[in-house]
Amino acid sequence: MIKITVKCFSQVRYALGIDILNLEFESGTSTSQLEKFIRGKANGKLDGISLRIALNQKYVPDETELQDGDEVAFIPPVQGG
Amino acid sequence: MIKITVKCFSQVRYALGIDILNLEFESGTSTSQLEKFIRGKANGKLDGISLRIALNQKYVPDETELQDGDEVAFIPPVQGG
Amino acid sequence: MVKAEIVNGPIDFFPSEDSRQQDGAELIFNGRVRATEHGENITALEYEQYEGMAEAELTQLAEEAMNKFPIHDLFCKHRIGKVDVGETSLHVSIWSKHRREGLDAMDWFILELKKRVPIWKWAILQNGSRIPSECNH
Amino acid sequence: MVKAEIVNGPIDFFPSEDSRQQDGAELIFNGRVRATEHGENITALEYEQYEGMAEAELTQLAEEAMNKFPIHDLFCKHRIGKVDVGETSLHVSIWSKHRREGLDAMDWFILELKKRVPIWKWAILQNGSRIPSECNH
Repeated sequence: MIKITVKCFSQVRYALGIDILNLEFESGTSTSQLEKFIRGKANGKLDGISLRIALNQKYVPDETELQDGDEVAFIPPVQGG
Repeated sequence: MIKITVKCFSQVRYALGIDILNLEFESGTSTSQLEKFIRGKANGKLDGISLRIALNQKYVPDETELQDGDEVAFIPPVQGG
Repeated sequence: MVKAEIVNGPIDFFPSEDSRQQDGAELIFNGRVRATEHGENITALEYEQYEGMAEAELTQLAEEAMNKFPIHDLFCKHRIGKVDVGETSLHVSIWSKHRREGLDAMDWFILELKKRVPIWKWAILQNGSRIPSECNH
Repeated sequence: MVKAEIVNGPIDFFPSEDSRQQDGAELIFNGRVRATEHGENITALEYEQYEGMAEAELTQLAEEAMNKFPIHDLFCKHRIGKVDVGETSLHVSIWSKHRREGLDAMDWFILELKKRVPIWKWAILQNGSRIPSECNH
């Protein structure tokens, strides 16, 4: 099993009602599997919202294997400026 | 006869060695005739230098008839900024 | 050289200076909060960030701009937290030899910032309520 | 609104301000004197103007920019006389709703200024001599 921290921002936090999730998954779980899990928890509230994946504070391709201790964030469209 | 003031700047002043010329011409003289006269006085020092014509501090087409009391400047390429 | 900071509170602008020898162009952009978002009157925006990643992305973006355009310096600050109408949320200062590369770099930098830097905003309405903002020009 | 001035002496910059309600973009350009012209080291540029016409053309150009681009304000000052290396010869400040029109207006305004406003420059070399400058970027 691997421990994963998911940080939630903006629409993701709004949809899940939480800032941080501490989760456990089987080894070999990928970021896209985690995204499906998170979207499931949102009960449709993230439908139609594109999410980019940040792994340990860097953008990564969707299909990246997670490691124990990873910090993941699903980044909804950003709005800086 | 009409009296014309010619103000000289930058390369024109440099070529003619003077700031202001007070001249008299026959009625009906045009800006392009005045330009020929000025280029003649410069002894070739204005050859190859394009000059735009300002009449009473506004750009005008080359072939504009001069009036008594007009202020004319032959504007070499400008260099502001 | 690059400076990139996320600040919580009013932005101190980078100083304008007369001592540079080879920078013919100083270009400064201040992005400010407007009083309307999607036709609704607001009193402020509230910016949230992904702490750590926002500053890292901003820094990396500034470095990419330095590699992409022949500019000498790119300094930027993005404010987070509550920013009242009229106040500056984004301050960018670019020094270059000529203006062309400064204008191009400014254009590119802000466009990319709005795509990549993990910062989000909420609109604070006149009645005090706080709603997600969808506007991103 | 337009402000356009020719000034003889150091330029006081137009104030940055936090009180505007609908201007999301403040863009400032300072054109500064570089230490080299055509590979020659210089200590200053000396700008001459066609007095009267230079300010009139600058004003008209600013008004044309206001008509051509959806900007709210264009303020500019051009310095004449001796301008030391590093100092600002041209200061332009544009306020607009979004940055796009501000960047476009700045680009166009400076390009046109360099074609039309009757101002010329002379380079002052390190040995004190004064030569015509041909550089016009």
